[in-house]
Amino acid sequence: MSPSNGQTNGTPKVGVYVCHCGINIAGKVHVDAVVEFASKLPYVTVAKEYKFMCSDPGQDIIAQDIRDGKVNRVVVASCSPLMHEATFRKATAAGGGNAFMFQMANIREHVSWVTHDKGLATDKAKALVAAAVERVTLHKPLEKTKVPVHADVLIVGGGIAGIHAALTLADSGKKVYLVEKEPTIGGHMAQFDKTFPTLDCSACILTPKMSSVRAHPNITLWTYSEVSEVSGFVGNFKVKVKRKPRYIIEDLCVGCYECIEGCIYKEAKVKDEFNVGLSKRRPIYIPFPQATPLVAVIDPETCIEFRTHRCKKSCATACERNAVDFNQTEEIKEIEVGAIILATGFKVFDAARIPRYGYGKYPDVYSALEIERLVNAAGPTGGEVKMANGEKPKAVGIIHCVGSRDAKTNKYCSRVCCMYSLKLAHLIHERTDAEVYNFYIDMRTPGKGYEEFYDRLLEENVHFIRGRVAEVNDWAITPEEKGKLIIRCEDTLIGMVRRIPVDMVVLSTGLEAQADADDVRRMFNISCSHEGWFLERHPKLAPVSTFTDGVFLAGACQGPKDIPDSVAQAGAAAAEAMALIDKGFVELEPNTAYVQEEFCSGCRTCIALCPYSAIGYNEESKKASVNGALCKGCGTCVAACPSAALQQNLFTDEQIFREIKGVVSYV
Amino acid sequence: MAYLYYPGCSLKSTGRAYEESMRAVFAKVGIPLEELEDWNCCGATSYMSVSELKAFALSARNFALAEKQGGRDKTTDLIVPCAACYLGLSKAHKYLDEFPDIRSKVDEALAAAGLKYSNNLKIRHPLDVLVNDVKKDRLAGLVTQPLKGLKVACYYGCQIVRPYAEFDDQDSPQSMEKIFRILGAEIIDWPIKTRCCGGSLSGTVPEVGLRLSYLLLLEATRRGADCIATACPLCQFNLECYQPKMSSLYNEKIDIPVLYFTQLAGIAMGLGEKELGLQRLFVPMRYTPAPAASSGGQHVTK
Amino acid sequence: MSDKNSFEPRIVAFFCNWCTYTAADLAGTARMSYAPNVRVVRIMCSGRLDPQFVLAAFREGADGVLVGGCHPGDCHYQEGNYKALRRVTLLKRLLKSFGIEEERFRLEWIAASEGDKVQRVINEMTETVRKLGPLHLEKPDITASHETVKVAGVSAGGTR
Amino acid sequence: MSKPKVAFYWCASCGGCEETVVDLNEAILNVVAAVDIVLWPVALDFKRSDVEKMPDGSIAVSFINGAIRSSEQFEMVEMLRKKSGLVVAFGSCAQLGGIPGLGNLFDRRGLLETVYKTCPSLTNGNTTTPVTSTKVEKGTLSLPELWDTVKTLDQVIKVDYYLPGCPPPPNLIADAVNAILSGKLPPSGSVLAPDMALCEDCPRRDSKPDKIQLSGFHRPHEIIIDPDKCLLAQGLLCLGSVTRQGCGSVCVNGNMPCTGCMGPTSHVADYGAKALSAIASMVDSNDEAEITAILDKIADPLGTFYRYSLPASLLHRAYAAGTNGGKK
Amino acid sequence: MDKWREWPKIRYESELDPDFADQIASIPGGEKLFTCIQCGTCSGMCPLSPDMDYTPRQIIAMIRAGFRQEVLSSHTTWLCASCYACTVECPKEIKITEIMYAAKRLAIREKVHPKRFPPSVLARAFFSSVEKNGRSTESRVLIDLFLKTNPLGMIRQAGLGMKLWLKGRLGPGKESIKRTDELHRMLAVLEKEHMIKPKVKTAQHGEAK
Repeated sequence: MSPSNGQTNGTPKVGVYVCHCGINIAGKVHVDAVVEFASKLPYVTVAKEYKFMCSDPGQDIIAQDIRDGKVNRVVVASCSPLMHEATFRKATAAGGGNAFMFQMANIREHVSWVTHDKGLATDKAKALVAAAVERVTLHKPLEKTKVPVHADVLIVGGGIAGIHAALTLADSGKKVYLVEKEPTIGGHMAQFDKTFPTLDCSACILTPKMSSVRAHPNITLWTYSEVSEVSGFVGNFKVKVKRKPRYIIEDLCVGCYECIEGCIYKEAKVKDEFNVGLSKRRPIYIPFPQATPLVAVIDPETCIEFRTHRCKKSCATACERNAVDFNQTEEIKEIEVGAIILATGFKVFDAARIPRYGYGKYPDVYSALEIERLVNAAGPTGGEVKMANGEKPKAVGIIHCVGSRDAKTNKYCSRVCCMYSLKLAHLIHERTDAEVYNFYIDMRTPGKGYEEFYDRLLEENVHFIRGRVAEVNDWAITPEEKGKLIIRCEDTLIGMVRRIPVDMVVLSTGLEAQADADDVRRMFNISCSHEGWFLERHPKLAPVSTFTDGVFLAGACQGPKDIPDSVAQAGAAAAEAMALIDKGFVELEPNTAYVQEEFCSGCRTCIALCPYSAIGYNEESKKASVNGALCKGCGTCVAACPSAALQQNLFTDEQIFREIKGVVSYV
Repeated sequence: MAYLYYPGCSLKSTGRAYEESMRAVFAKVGIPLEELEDWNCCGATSYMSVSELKAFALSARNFALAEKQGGRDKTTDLIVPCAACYLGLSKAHKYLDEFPDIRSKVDEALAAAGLKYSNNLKIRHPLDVLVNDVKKDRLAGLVTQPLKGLKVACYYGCQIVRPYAEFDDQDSPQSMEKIFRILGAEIIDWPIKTRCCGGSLSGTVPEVGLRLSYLLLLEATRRGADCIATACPLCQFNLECYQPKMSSLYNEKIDIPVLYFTQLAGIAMGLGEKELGLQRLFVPMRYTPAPAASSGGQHVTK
Repeated sequence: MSDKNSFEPRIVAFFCNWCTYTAADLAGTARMSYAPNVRVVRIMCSGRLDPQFVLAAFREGADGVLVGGCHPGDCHYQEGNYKALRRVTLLKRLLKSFGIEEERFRLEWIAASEGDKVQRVINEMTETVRKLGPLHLEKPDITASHETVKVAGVSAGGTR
Repeated sequence: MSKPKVAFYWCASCGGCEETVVDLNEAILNVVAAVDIVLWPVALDFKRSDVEKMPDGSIAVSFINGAIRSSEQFEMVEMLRKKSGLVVAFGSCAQLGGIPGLGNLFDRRGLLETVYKTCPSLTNGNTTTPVTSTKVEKGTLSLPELWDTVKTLDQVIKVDYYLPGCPPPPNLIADAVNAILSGKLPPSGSVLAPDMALCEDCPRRDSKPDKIQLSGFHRPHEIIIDPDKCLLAQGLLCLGSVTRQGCGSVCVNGNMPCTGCMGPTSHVADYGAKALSAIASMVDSNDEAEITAILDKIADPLGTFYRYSLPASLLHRAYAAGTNGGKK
Repeated sequence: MDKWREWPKIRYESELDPDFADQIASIPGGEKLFTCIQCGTCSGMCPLSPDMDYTPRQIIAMIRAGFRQEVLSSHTTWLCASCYACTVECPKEIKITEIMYAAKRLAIREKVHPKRFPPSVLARAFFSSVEKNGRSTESRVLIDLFLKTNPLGMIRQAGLGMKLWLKGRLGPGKESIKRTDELHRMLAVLEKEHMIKPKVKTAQHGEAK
C-alpha cells in the first residue's frame, strides 16, 4: 500500500551537481565521495562536482547537460535553498527544462558549517543528496502564477527613516501612506540639537523634509495613528489603520496656538514628552514649533473636560475656526498596498535600571537625550547647559555604554553612543567651558569623518578615561569633593582607581527595541532577534528585506543605527519597494494545494482548516476545490485529507515519502 | 512556624550580643529559635581560601544536620545571622544544586559520616525573616518605645546582599530601613551602606582594613547619624571596637554607637539592657527613647 | 543490542521553512557545530506534517523524529502550527501505545532567530536517543514470524 | 471445457466471511453452477491432501479469509498460492489483519499467558498450555506454532485482489466473481471496491457542516443519536471520511458510526495515521492543555484508528518500550 | 626611585605559563574568565583596589596571559575581602571573587603565596583550627596569627583583647563540636580532591604534592 511511483515526462534522468563552495563545503565534506555515491543512485545519469555551482560556468554545466539530453531533472548539493534555489531553477530553465524539475540539497548551512567530523559530515551530505534524488524523480513541471501588484506603499513610522523612504517613493510617483503613532512626525532626530560628525543643526536638515512630506501630493500623512490589522500578501496587503481622536479637526487647525493660550490651565502642568520631561505643557498642546502637521492635540488623560466634563472649554471658544471638537472619535481607515516599509525606530534605554549611576536620585545626573534638549536652542533652557540649581557646571562626566555591552541589560553595542557622546562633549565644552570627562570602554568611531571628529575632541582637551564607571554618588572623601557628584572608576590605561568630582553627569544610554516590537512583528508576520530588533532576511545580501515578501525594514527598528545609516537603509527599502511595484506583478511559488477530484469524497475535512478560505465546496460536484490565487501553500489541509485527494505542488505525499526514504535508508 | 538557628563561631564570642538580642527580639515577635545541634564552622571566607571542596563539605554537614533536626518531611528554614556564614552557606547551597560533580564528591564525604543532604532546606537571614515572614502591623504592635528622632544609618555590609542573597536589592537594600521606619526611627540615606567594612583585614592588615571602616564611620557621622545599625558580627566589631584606634590613626575623633539591628529593635520593644547585650558595647548607646505616649525627650550628645 | 558508543542515531527532522529551517541556516552561518545525526526534511509549515510521515520515518529506519515549527502565535500561515500541535498531541499517545518511547518524537517551537536553540535541541535529542539505543522495527516478512522482537505484555505494549 | 476450479479457505478469522458467501443467497447457485469448488473446509469435506495432489496453477482462484498467525495457516496459503492462478484476500482480516490483528499489541507469550493462565474465566487451574509437540506412547502429537506477530495475507504470499470488509458485502463478492468469470479484471493488486471514501456515499452527507469543531467525543451509547445528522458532527468518532465505500453505509444506516472495516482508499499509506490526522485537525482549541484534555476523551487511539488494520499499518505491531535496543 | 632596578617591565613567552588561564577557568563557571573586555568595573567597584599591587582587572588580564608567578605570589588576592562588589557588577558575569579564591588556593597548594602576609597566615590558622575542632576559636586563631606575623602587634592588641574579655566578647576556652570524629571522616574523603584541575604541562612551577 506504499505510494506508487507517479512518473512524469519520461524516465527520470537525474543530474547531481555537488558544489565545493570554495572550501566552505569541500573543507568539511569529501565532495568526491558524495559524487561517487550519487552516481550510483537510481535514475542518476550525471554526477559532477564544481568549485562554485552558483557561478555562471557552474550554472552552464547544468544547462548544457539538459540541452545535451543527458538529464531532465536536476539536484544541486550546495547551500541553503533560501540562498540559491532561484539561481539553480533559472539554470535548469535555461537548459530548456522546467524550473521545478529541480531539488536542492543543503550541504553547507546544514552540514559542512555545523559538523565537526569530516566523515560524519560526508555521510550526512550523502543522505541529503539521496533524499533530493529520490524526491526529484517525482517532480512535475510547474508554472509560477503571476499576481498583479498594488502600486501604493505603506510606511510605518515617521522618523527620519520613514520620512526619507516616503519622500523617495513619493518622488518616484508612488502613492504613500505614512503612519505615525505620535501627534507629529520627526521622531528622535527632531529632538537632537546637532548631528555628528558634521555638527550641522538637526532641525535645519530635518524640518524641510518634514514639511515636504506634509506638502507632497503623493503622501497621505496619518499622525496619531496606528496600524491595527494586516492581511493579504506581497503585492496585495489589506491594512487597517486606527486614527486616534486628537479632538482637533485637522483640516481646520492652522496651528495658531490660540487654543493653547486659551486653555484654562494658566500655566503648564504636564510633563512635556518632547522635552523628555524637562519642561511642562498644557493638556492641549503642539509638541514643538516645527511639528508636522502643525496641529494641536488634546491629551484626554489630563484635560479637565475629559476628566470632569465641567470645563468651560475656553480652548474651543478661543479657536475662531472652531477646530476644537470634543466629540471626535476613533476612526478606522482601510487601505490596500503592494508593499510595506517598517521604520518604527527604537526606544532609549532607561538609565534608572542601573541604580549605581544615580539617575533619578541625583538631579544632576542626566540621560543623553535630556542633554540633547538642554543644549538645543529650542529646548527648555534655550540652549544653555544648566544644572538643577541653574548654575553652569564646571565639570561634566559623560559615561559611555549605559545599557550596552552589559550582560545584565543589553549585551550588544548600541553603535551610536560613542559618537553622540563626543558630540555632546563638544557642545557642553563649547557652551560651558567646563572640564568634560568621557568614560569609555572602547572608543568606536568607524564611519566617514568619525575618527577625525574624535581627533578634534582630543585637541579640544576633552578628557578621555578608559574605564567603565563603577559608581556615581555624593560621597565626598576629600574637601574638594564636597557638594559634587563623584565618579569612581579605574583608569585602566594607568591601572589606578580614580575619583573624579563633577557637577553634572551624562549617561550615554543605549538603544533598545520598541516596547511594542513584538506585537508589531506579529501583526506584520516577521521575526525578531532575541533583543527585539526586527530580523532581516539575510544579514548581508538582504539587509532590508524580511522573511515576509513585500515587507521591508528601514532604520533603527532593525538594529541600532545612526542617522546616515538609517537614511541609507530607508533609501534601500524604498528602492526594494519600487522594484516590486514597477515590476507590476509578483510570481507566486507554485506550491499551492490542489484537489484530485477522482479521489475526493467531499468529506469537507479540509475546508475549515484553511486560514485563507481558499478551499470551497462545490455543491454540484459535491467536492472540494482550491482557489489557487488564495492558497498560500502551507499544506495544512493536505496533511488532513483522509483520502489523500488533496495534494500540494512541490510537496506531495509521495515526494515527501521519498525524501524520508532518502534521508534514512541509504546512509 | 519554627526556625532552626545557626549561630556560627562569632556569635558565640565577639558577636555574643547579636545572639542575645536576636533571641530576645525573635522571642518577642513569637518566633522560637531552636539552635542547630552540634553545628560546625560554615567554611566561609578564610577557609574557602584554602580548600573549597572541604568548605562545601562543612556547609553540607550543617545542612544534613539541619534537615534531620528540622524533620525530613518539610522544608527547613535555617536562620543564619552572621554575614560570612550566610554567604558561605548560601554559596554551598547554590553550588551543591548547580554542579553535580561537586555534589557527588560532597555526598561521598557525607556518606562517610553516615549523613545525607536532600536539598530540602532554605538559608535565611534574620533580616529577611523579620521583614518578609513577620506581618508589618505585628511588628508595629510590639513597639512600646518608638525610636522618635533617632537618626539611624543602616549598614548592610557586603555579604548579606551579595551575590547569592535574593531577599533584597544588591545596590540599595531596604530591609533595615523598612524595619526602623516601623520602629519610628529616622533614616539617614547614604550611598555606601553595602560597602565593605574591611572584613578580617582590620585585624590582619590594619592600615588597609581600618581605613575602610573609618571612611564608613566618618560618612555616617557627617550625615548626622546618631548610630549605625549592622547585621553582621564582623562589621559590628570592625566599626565599633577600633574606633579609638582610628581616632588616633587618622586624628579625627570617631565616636558613634554601632549596634546590631536586633539591639535597636529590642530597645523599641522595651527590652532590657541585659537581654539585648547592650552592656557589651564599647561605645555606649547614648539614647533613652521616649515612652510611646509622649514625644521627643531624647538626649543625644553629638 | 548495539554497542552504545558505536551507535549513531538517525533522526529525521521536519522543519518549517519560515522558522526552524531558517534558524538551522542561521546556526550554519554562525558556524554553531552540532551533532550530525539529524537530517532535515523541509516543509512549508509544521501544519503540513502528516502523521503518516512520522510513522514512515520510523518504518524507514529513523531512531527519532523531530518537528520544528513557529512559536504559538507566530505561524507564517496564521495557525498551521496549532494544527500541528493538535495532531502531534494525539500522535504522541498513539506512538506510546505502539511502545515507542516518547523521547523519540519531539515537537519544538524554534523561531528564525533561534539558531542556538536548533543547536541545543539537536544535541539534546541526539543524546537522549543515543541513550535509548536503536529502534528495531520488525520487518514485514516471514523471517520475523518467530520471537525476533521483544514485545510488551499487556502492561507495556497494550493500550489503556 | 471443464469449469474453473475455486477454493475457499479460512485462516485467523471469525467465520463471518464464510457466512457472507452464503449470504449471496440465490446468486450462489449461479456461482456453484459456474465453478467447481475444490476446497471449502467450512462447508465441504475436501482434505488438504486432495489439493496437494492437484497440479500447480490448476485452481482458477482461491478466496482466502482471515489473518495469518500460525505455521499451519502459512503452509496452507503458501500451498494454495502455488496451486492457484489468482489469490483473493477475502475480508478485512486477510487484507489488513482485521480484529485478530489487534493481537499485535501483545506477544505470543503474553497471549498464551492470558488465555491459558491468567484469564479469570479459567477452570483448569492454569495447568495446560499448548506446545508444538507432545510425546505420547503412540508417538508424538504436534500442534501448529502460534506466531508472535499476526500478518496480513500479502505479507506472506503474493495477493492478486482484495475484497475488503468485515465481512465483504455480498454485492462486492458477486461483482468480483462475475469479473473473474468474465475475465474483465482490473489491474492486479486492486481492491475490488470503489476507490472513494464513504462520506460520498453517506445518506447524511448533506447534513455535514463545512466546519466541524470537536470539543469532545461521545461513544454511541452515551448520547441519543440524531438519525439524520452527520455522526461526526454529533461528536461520534465516525471514520467514514477515511474509509473506503462499498459497504452501502450499513452501519451509518443503523445509526452507528463507521469503524473502518473497509480500510483506506488507495492513496493512503497508513489508515490509522490518516484517520488520526483528520480527527485531530478538528479539535476546537489552540491551547496545549485543552487540546490534550479533549483528545484524552478518545480512550484508546490505537484501538480506535487501527481496529482492522494494525498488521497492515506502517509499524505493523506494538513494541515494548525500552526493548528497542536501549535499556530503561 | 632608588629601587628602580626592581621591576623589569618585560616578559618573555618562555617565562609565562600557557595553561594557567585554563587551570583557573576550571573552577565551576570559571570559563567566563575568557570573555573579559578589561573594562575595569571590578577595580572600580573594589574598595580595596587602591591597596592592591595589581588591580583585579590586571589580575584577570595576567591570568589570561599566563603570568602565573606574579598572580600566585601577588598580595591582591589576599587583600580581597570577598565582598563580591566586582562579581555582581561585572558586565560579562565573570566570577571575579571566586577567581581570587582559586588563585589563593592554588598559591597555597604550590606554596608560592606571600608567606609572612597576615591574611594568608590567618587563612591557614583558621583552616587548621576548624579542621581540628570543627569550629574556630577566635581568641586562639588571633593569637596564632600574631605569633606568626608580628608578636609586637599582639602586645599592642592586648588592650583590645582584654577589653573584649571584660565585656564577655572573647573567652580563652576552646570552641569545638562534639562529634569531631564524624567531621574528620568527612574531610578525609576529600583530602586528595581539588576543584582546580591539575596543571597539564609543568612549567617553572611544579604542582605541589
